[in-house]
Amino acid sequence: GEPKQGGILRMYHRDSPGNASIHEGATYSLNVPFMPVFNNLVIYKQDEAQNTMENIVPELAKSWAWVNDNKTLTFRLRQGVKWHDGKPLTSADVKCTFDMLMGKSQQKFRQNPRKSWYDQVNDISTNGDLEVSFNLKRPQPSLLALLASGYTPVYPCHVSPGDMRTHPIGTGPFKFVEFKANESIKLTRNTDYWRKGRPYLDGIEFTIIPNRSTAILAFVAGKFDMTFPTEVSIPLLKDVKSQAPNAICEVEPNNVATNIIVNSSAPPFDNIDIRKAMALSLDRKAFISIMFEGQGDVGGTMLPPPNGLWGMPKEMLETIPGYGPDINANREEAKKLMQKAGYGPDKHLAVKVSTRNIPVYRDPAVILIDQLKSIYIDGELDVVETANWFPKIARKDYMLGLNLTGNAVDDPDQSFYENYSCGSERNYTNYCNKEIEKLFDVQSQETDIAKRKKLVWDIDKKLQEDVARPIIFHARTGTCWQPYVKGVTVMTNSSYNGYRYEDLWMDK
Amino acid sequence: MADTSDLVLDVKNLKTVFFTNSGLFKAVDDVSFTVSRGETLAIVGESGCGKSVTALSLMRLVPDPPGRIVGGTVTLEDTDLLALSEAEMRKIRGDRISMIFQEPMTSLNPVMRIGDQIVEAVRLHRNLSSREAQNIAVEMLRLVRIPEPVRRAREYPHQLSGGMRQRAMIAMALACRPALLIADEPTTALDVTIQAQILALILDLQKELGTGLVLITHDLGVVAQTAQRVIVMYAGRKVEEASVEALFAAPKHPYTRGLMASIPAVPASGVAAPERLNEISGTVPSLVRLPKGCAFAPRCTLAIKRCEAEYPPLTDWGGGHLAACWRAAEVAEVA
Amino acid sequence: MTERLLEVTDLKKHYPVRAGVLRRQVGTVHSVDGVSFSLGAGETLGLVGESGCGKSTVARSVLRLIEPTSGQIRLDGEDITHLSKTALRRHRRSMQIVFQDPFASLNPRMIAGDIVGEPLAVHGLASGKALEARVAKLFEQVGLRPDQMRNFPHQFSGGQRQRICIARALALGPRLIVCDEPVSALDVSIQAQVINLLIDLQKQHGFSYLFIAHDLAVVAHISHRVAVMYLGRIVEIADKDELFRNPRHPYTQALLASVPIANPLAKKLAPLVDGDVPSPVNPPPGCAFHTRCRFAMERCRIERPVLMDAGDGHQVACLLNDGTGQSQ
Amino acid sequence: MAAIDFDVELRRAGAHATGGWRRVLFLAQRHVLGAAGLVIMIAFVLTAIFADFIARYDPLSVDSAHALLRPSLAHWMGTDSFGRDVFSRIIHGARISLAVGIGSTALGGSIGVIVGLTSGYLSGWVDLVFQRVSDILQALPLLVLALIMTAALGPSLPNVILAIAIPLIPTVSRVTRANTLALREQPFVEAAKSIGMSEVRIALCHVLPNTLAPLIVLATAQLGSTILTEASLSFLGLGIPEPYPSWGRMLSESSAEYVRTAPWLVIFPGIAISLAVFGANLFGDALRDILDPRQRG
Amino acid sequence: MFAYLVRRLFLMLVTLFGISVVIFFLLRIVPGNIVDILFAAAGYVDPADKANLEKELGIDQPLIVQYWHWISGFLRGDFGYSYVSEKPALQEILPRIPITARLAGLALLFSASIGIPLGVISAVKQGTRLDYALRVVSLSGLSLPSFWLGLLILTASVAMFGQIPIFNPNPATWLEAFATYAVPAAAVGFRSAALTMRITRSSMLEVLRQDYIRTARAKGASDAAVNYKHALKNAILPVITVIGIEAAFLIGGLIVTETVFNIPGVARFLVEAIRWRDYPIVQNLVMLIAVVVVSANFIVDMLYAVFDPRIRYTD
Ligand SMILES: Nc1ncnc2c1ncn2[C@@H]1O[C@H](COP(=O)(O)OP(=O)(O)OP(=O)(O)O)[C@@H](O)[C@H]1O
Ligand SMILES: Nc1ncnc2c1ncn2[C@@H]1O[C@H](COP(=O)(O)OP(=O)(O)OP(=O)(O)O)[C@@H](O)[C@H]1O
Ligand SMILES: [Mg+2]
Ligand SMILES: [Mg+2]
Repeated sequence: GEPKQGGILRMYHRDSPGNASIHEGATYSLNVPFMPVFNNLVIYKQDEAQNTMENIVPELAKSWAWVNDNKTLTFRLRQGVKWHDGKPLTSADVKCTFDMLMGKSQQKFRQNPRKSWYDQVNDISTNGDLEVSFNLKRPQPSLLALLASGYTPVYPCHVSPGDMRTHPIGTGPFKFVEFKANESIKLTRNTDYWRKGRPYLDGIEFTIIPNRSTAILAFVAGKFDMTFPTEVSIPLLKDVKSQAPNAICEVEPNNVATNIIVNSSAPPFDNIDIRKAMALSLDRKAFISIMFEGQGDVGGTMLPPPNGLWGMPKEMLETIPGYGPDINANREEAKKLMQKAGYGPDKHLAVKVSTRNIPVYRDPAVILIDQLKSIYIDGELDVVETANWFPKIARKDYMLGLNLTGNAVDDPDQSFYENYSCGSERNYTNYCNKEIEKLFDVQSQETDIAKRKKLVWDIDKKLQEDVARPIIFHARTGTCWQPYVKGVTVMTNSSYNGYRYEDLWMDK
Repeated sequence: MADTSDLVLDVKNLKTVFFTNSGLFKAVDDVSFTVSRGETLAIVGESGCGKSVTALSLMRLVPDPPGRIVGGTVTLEDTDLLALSEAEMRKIRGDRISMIFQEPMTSLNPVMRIGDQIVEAVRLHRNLSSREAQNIAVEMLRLVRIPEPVRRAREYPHQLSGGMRQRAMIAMALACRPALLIADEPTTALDVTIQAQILALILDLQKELGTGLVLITHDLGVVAQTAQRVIVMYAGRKVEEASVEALFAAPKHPYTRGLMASIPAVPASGVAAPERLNEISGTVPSLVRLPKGCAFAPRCTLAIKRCEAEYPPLTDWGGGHLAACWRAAEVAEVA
Repeated sequence: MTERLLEVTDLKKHYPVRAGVLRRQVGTVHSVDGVSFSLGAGETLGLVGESGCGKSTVARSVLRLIEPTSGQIRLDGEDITHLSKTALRRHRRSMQIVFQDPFASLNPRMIAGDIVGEPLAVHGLASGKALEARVAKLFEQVGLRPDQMRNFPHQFSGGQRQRICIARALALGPRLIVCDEPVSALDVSIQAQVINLLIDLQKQHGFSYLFIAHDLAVVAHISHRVAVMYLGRIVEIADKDELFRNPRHPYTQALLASVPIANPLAKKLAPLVDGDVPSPVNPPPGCAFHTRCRFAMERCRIERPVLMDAGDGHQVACLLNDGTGQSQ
Repeated sequence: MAAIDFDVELRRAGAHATGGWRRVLFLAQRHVLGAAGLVIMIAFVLTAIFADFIARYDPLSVDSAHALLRPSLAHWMGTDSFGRDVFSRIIHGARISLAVGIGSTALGGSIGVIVGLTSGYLSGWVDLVFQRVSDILQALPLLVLALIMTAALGPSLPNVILAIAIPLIPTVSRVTRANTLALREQPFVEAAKSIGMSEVRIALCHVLPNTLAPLIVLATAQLGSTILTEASLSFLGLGIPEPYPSWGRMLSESSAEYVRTAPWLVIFPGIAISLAVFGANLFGDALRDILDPRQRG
Repeated sequence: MFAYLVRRLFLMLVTLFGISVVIFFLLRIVPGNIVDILFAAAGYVDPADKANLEKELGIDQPLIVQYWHWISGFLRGDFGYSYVSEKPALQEILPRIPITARLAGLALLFSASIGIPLGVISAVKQGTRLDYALRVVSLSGLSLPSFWLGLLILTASVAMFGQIPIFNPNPATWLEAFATYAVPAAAVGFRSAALTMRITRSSMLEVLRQDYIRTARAKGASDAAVNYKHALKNAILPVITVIGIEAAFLIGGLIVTETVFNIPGVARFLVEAIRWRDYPIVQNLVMLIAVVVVSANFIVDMLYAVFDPRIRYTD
């Protein structure tokens, strides 16, 4: 039917985000409730499931253009856009936002997790109130993809970062009303939204319910119109379907890769043979079958096709050691490598597998330990509190770590630089391979998509072969909503970008 | 023995058993006695011989579980108490038959005022307004010679001395002028001078009200000074019964005899004290494991084969002097 | 009996009373308020008095189980009132105590043999086989079978338990045994056994007893001399026969008159005193007994009588008849 | 007045139950609930001790091919999402629960006893300080304290034990102190003093053994409550971590996901916890009745 | 009375001071602080940013200084700012207190109104089937993990009524408002009702053995009069104490129950705050809880004095 105006969308939230400032967070606990408050310059089309370059549409920018040998990206801003506090949006706001992200302004974010996205940006220049340009050091076509992410809203200049953490002001379809920590987040319709007739909803209310069973029960009982996106696990999904057969549920990859961080700077994993043996021992299908009852993807760093744009084709993947279909053969080979390194049936290698004290981290670690048993490695689980996890990893106080890496944008630039470049803060393993790093730059500048894909595949393959940070699987999770909620699109190659919710409406 | 028409209480073949962790035993075994109007019957015996249980059985207050009255009749002024329903019994308790307990310290409710406790006793059986009952309570306290009864009535038990508490207990027990009063070691916890006061008081009141009195004690001195008739109990059984004079003059049961000889006498009393006290060797048997025959046999210097095999029946040795001993006739000579 | 084994002079024990809501000291319990007596070797001094008059407090103070407030305790001429704990340990061997409740005086978790042997072990006087032999001997002395050494207290009867207590007291070979109502908790028929035992032991070993009881007959039976206490003080002290034949203090007289005599033909009970014992907290001024005394005079309310000799070592604290009390 | 068949009644009342087994059997009859509790406790302890022999599979061995199987002959209590045999995990979980129960009780109990004894004995400022400290520990809700402790120490088996043990200290020390104070007044302690025994020796030989009975009762009850505390900690994400098969975590995690789809994952750990706690409580109750001298007939 | 009160209040203050020290330093020995957590969410650690943030939050200062800041603020009623939400801690804590208080009050009410009568019945009928049944029920109440009980209630109510009794900030009907508090209160109260019942039972049994009960019976008083007028009046004293102590336990139960029923009260908030190392919230909240617990015990002592004429305050 025709979209209808009205209604408040009730959703539960999986946990209380630390603050309300998207730029200061690296979790979609923040994106989901606060993305509706903002606008980007450009954005992935909200009704398309897959994020691609072609799907990027203007938002605050009316149009954009690559100029200056693809080294300058210029945006023309929409006119008459107002911040929620009534001030007009100007190019200065855009400059402010990105200067702050690059760490170039007076005002500082407390934390700035995506600073590296703008490594290639020299500066931002404005031309009048409605034009703004990103001046790059070298061409980087994927910058646009990064700018289209839900992680890249434009902030107002006149609101301090501190205020943005507690009371965000945006230009988006919904205005921030209140955020009660551990209790609720409330948004209300921005009646002054620049896009006429939008949003349909009168408001959105998130009730924070950290307890999953309570949350699902509440959804089933009709207390909520929608679950928290991508928070419904496969077993719970079955439960929802049995209890609320009318509910609509979708299971999609969320572009979160479960991987092993290997401390190759200290024994025993400084030995490439042992690293390789470990890679060979993995039975990825088993992981997927246990964690997702079969609904997960095997792949390299990049999310595999068809949902992922940049993942290696299956045939290529299987040539990587450890990805071959014959697990037993792999493990035989692994045992040989272990024996070469001096271990065997009588002499097991004892290792600690560190991970965070959250089921999605812990469960695969348990499986990993079990699989390592087959190649003379006795793993011991070392569960670390969230507070101590990063300090511990930073100290290199671990042997193996089981880690989850979420990719906000399905683009190699985002994942390669962030996770594998020498010196990147999120390169936990300190993997550093100058040659590959050069290849990162090559692919980054490549404008021809097909060529770039080839390059990316090669890099990805090499990364896996080096056992820097072996990827175990790419997860899939579910999102459910009541049948009367219309216009929901669950994105299939990112779980960070699809929550503007201005097209959502309720058929009630 | 007093005239039967004057009987207040007639107990026949009373039997009370206990079921406990260490076994089942007969705490009161086939005990019979009578009490007449105005008469004092003393029950003596050592600790644990069943005196209190006998008393509680008369009141039908044996804690159940573990105890149970399993036989006999208790006739109070023509009513068989054991045949009554619990509700009917409640009407009689505290009205026609009442009891003073051993421990004045713990027998009063610590969180209720003395006066209120007496008032309760009165109002349970008399249809009186609370004011009238209050007056009676104060009157009773005055009767038991508590100074300043009006003030004391408003006090809590812990504010009273032991002697005063026992007086308050007596006031409460006599508030409805019962036909029978049972006093279970009313003075054991008190000092001699207070004991003398209390005993004198009880006897006075008994005379005044014509109440039948069952006085339980283990002190032969108290018996001698207060009772008209005496029952001696040993291990749950009545082993001897006689008038006070007869009993003290010539006890027929070796146990009674031993008991009398084993208590030292005050030099000034005129009773000559032996150099060495007479011992009853051995100890009081546990009720759970009683010997088959006479329970006293193991300690008895006169015991013969028969004593161990057969329990001696209670026999009248003349003048209503009952004793349960095969050799009662010889006791006087042998010992 | 010329040798004074124990000499107690002006013993006082006061407890603060933190009564009332204030928890402030509002008064003092004059538990023992100036008690003096002496005890010769091989002698038994009986101590009687109503409950709470301070008998046990005297007993405990003599043994220094509680610290007296003031006064002096001399054992064998040596002042032990202020000895340190270690110095006192030596003297513990000369004086022992037997308590009223034999069951509570025995550690329920120890076997009888260990209980009796403990004093020897503590003082390092014997160990191993020797200890066992000594204990067996002690058992025989008090009329217990040595094979009962393995039994726990609850497996004994009341009288036997008291025998164990006595055996423990005997273990160190004391010269003085303080008996704090040792037979009050026992059955009449058992009481005689214990009293006889105590007398026998005294004959054999020449102990001195400080014998406390509230039963006049028992005290009379066992003691050579008897002291009568009232409200923290000794009101009369004399040879047994003298005291019973010729009590001079009105309280002693009342006490004697109150004892029910096991003879229906003897005189009936005639309570000579009214009312209750006053509280030892802030006792009445003057003679503490004046509140209940038939002969109380104006003077008794003001003046506190002291123990005076009325002849033959018969001491009495009464203002009647020039301080010699009421003679019968 | 019902007639009584004495022989029958005597037998029923256990008059012959004098020694050894007879007495045990008799007590079992009198305290049916307690006996049931004891049986559960014994089963629980035996299970813990012989877990390796009873369990039919390795409780940690993951097998994706056999995940989420219903209970069957091969897997009596089914398998979990990792394909681990639930029965074997529950059997081994008994060991963990017992370790936590005994570990924390022993630790908290022994510290509590020492503190309580010292405090009861050395009245004065030591007592005052100890009293205040236990006031402090008691004013903090147990779970909050345990939460902070596990957060502080990190979730691991020893740390959970420690976290559960600490809140136990004030309880035990209070009981011990009260008993010590009461026992110090006992004639047998005075008797020990009168033979010249040193205070320390009196405390250890006479006072301590006599405070054990209430402590044993307390310890039994504690065994049950540790299991529950651990379960609550697990529920809050701070319980005993993988790979230990802790009942609390098994229950709290599967109840989030599998209540309806694989109920056996929830039912069996739930039963195990409740049964163990129930057994401990039943047994503790009966023990209290038996050890309480006032209730002895 | 006044001096006694002063003394008790002084002891309370000592205890509270001790608690403040314990909680403060306990939190400080916890490895990891708010900064680490914030950076964990961001997924990286930049030492310079970290130092900046520590400075901003004042956690780089010496502990003594931090303690002084906190405690002097607490006494002034200035609770500081939550590290996480950056709002005044008081403003975060205050609105949650009534929710938990209502819940706790209702739970205590539930516990007392169910536990005491059942305990009396069980004691009076000691040894009967009814007694056994009640004891078994109460014991099983104590044997269920509370979160499990809560989840069972939620699951059952969804399955049977299609409704879920979780917290509802603006209930439309009276029924909803009731369900909001009553169901979770019952879930917590069940446990403490079981406890109360057991205490009542054993206390009643103890009292029923007393001589004065026999005296009351000897007067001819009815069972009801004996049990309720004489026995319960005496037996209630230990029960009051236990209910007082339970106040502390209740907080533990509330943590779990508030989580299960998603109630935005202080108990769950405290757990979250501990997780976040949000010291201003944790410290102040724990202190508030301690104040409540300590005062509850104080009130119980006072009640004791009211109910028991024997009390003489001599301890
Ligand atoms: N409630 C009870 N439960 C079990 N046994 C009991 C109970 N009451 C009394 N008995 C037992 O019944 C027997 C008789 O007890 P009773 O109280 O009548 O003795 P008594 O002669 O009054 O002794 P005392 O002089 O010590 O008061 C004793 O063996 C006692 O242990
Ligand atoms: N530790 C104490 N604190 C305060 N008062 C005490 C203490 N010990 C004894 N008293 C008081 O001292 C007085 C004398 O007590 P004591 O025990 O010596 O009396 P007693 O003559 O042995 O009495 P009984 O015959 O009852 O054993 C009593 O009033 C008692 O209340
Ligand atoms: Mg009796
Ligand atoms: Mg005494």
